[in-house]
Amino acid sequence: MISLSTYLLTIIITSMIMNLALALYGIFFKPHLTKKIIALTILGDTANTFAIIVGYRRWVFSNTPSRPPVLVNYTNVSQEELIKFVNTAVDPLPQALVLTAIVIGLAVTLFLVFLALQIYRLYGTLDVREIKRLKG
Amino acid sequence: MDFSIIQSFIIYVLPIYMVAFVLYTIRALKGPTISDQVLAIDAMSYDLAAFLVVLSIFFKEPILIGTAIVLALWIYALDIYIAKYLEKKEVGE
Amino acid sequence: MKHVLGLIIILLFIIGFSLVLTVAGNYILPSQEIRSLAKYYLYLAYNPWHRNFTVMSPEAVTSIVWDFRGLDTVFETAVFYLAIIGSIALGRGIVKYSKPSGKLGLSLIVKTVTRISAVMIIAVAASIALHGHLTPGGGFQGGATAAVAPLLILIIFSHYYLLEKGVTKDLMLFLRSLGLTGIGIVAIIVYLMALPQGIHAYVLQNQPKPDSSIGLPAYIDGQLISGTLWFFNISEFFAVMAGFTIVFLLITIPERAFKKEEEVERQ
Amino acid sequence: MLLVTALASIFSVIAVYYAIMEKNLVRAVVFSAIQSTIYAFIYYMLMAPDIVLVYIPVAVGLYPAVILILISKTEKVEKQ
Amino acid sequence: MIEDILVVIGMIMIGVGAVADLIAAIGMNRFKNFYLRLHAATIGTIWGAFVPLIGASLVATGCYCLGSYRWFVTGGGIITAFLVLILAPAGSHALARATHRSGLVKVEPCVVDHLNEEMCVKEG
Repeated sequence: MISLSTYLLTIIITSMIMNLALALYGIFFKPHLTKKIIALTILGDTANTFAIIVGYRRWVFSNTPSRPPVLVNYTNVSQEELIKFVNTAVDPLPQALVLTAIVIGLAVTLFLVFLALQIYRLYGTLDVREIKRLKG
Repeated sequence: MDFSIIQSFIIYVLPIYMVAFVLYTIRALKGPTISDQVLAIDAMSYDLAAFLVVLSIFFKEPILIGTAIVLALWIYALDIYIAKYLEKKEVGE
Repeated sequence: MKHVLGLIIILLFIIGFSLVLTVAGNYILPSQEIRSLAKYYLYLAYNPWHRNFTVMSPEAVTSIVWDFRGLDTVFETAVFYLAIIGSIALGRGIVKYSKPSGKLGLSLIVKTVTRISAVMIIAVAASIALHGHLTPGGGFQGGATAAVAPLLILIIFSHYYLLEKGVTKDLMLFLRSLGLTGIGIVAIIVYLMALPQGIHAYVLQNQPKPDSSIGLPAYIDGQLISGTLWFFNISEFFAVMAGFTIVFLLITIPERAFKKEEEVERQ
Repeated sequence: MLLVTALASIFSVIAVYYAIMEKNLVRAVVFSAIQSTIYAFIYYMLMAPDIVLVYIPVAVGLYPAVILILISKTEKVEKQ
Repeated sequence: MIEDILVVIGMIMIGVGAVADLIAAIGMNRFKNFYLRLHAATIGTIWGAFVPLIGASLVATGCYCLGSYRWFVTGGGIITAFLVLILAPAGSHALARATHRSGLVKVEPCVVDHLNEEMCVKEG
């Protein structure tokens, strides 16, 4: 039951949880707004990575790799090849969801950057502790 | 030629690439100045592009090759941004 | 207060981490099998034997993005549109600024290389977007790739070079509206085709369905275009590229333009 | 092959740690770029070429540029 | 026959690229100065990236086992090799020039520096 690949996959997931915790720490406790934006991008990327890992398929045998969800020889494909493709490809649904999430994350980050720039033009600082006028 | 020969050759070459990437990453994390870090990322990513092509032959998946083209294009952009920042001019000019 | 929040985060981390360690082998870690829904998608993405259900695109991701879960993507395009609109609303303002004298941009070597590579970037992006239904790629990927070319030109030459070449905010707004209109038209085109013939049809329909026998052709002149997917990819390519270019044009307006305006206001 | 992916994910943790803890914001952006490159490699090894194609322009080409423009227009160093 | 020769040449080029990568990575860690590390980076990009890319293209050309899409690998490899060949030196140039102009890294140890005498730190 316990195999080397299980251990390695656990290492990957544990590292991603660690990244998530570090990014959350950065968002909560770092006072500078630019650092908060950087931590936010890292958080989004890590969340996307979790979705990809959920859709991954382990190698069936040690030398038969799982394939990307793209049918290569689509002209005159036979039924057997199609069944083999279905039995070796990874899950395409998380990839499709993450694909749009990345582009929209970039658009939202651009919006946040404009917001930070406007704050700097108005208050002359980006440190949260110094922006007293935003309180109340 | 038989495909298994190519595959086993790539398996023997793989550890050399991995040691090189680990050393590059150490320099990229450690580098005393920003320029050292960016230079290490630069060299690492071009080698990574070559490595991705080799791996796509290993996996027998020709469609994975598009990723290497995009990676080779974009690392150049990171160099340019840091250089522009170091020149101490405003970004649009 | 600060320490309480930190303690809560650490406790949550411990609880979540032990949860992962407990159920790791069963639920979190990927196994050798995938879900049956994913097998259904993979089986129907390109399947000449089930013409009433298939998308006729060998790429499963693009067929999910624009056919199986097409409505999701249309709404996410709307979110993207609103985020860009918000950025434009924050970044604009009546600013007048003049071109400074002197040498602009980086050195001559970099400029020459960029002249070559910008063309190649646009070519690679177009090939990614146009082959999105055959190989990995699509509208989002092509648009994000093409958006880096204006940014490189902005940084290496200057803000004014791009404006002098005719890439202005109004042109990009026009292109973006064109892309969004294209998405809207392609979404209802099968419905519009079916309306005069009195056939039942769906919004975002691509290939013939069991209860509606109309659909866009999968092949044109022997080339596989997968019905609506090709048109969706082109429209999304223009929408994403133009949207990002507007924001980059606004964000690189020099800071002195805003400062001068504030001084005028104070006087 | 999973060994390579596990090694990459461990290095990504180090890069994220430095990116969060660094006081100089430009160096934080550079560490974030290292993390992006490693994540792109992880996506490749998890057989997601579509994600790699959209992630590399966004995370290596556009995020650092946008954040560097923000830094060059505002403050360079995070105060303690 | 000719296909076998192409595959063998390609595999040799991939091996040479791997060794060059290792040498460049060691040099990147051992050299003491930013301007010295530029040499190691050049080894890494030209010998470590350009040569294995051409080698991979040759392997893909000669190997029938990749199917009809192997021309895709060949074309992609050659395009990537061309991109590396023109983009890597330009990027290094921009970075080195900006670093020297901004005075971030002193030239040390130095014999002569014609661009800016203040950057030159003589030994001893």
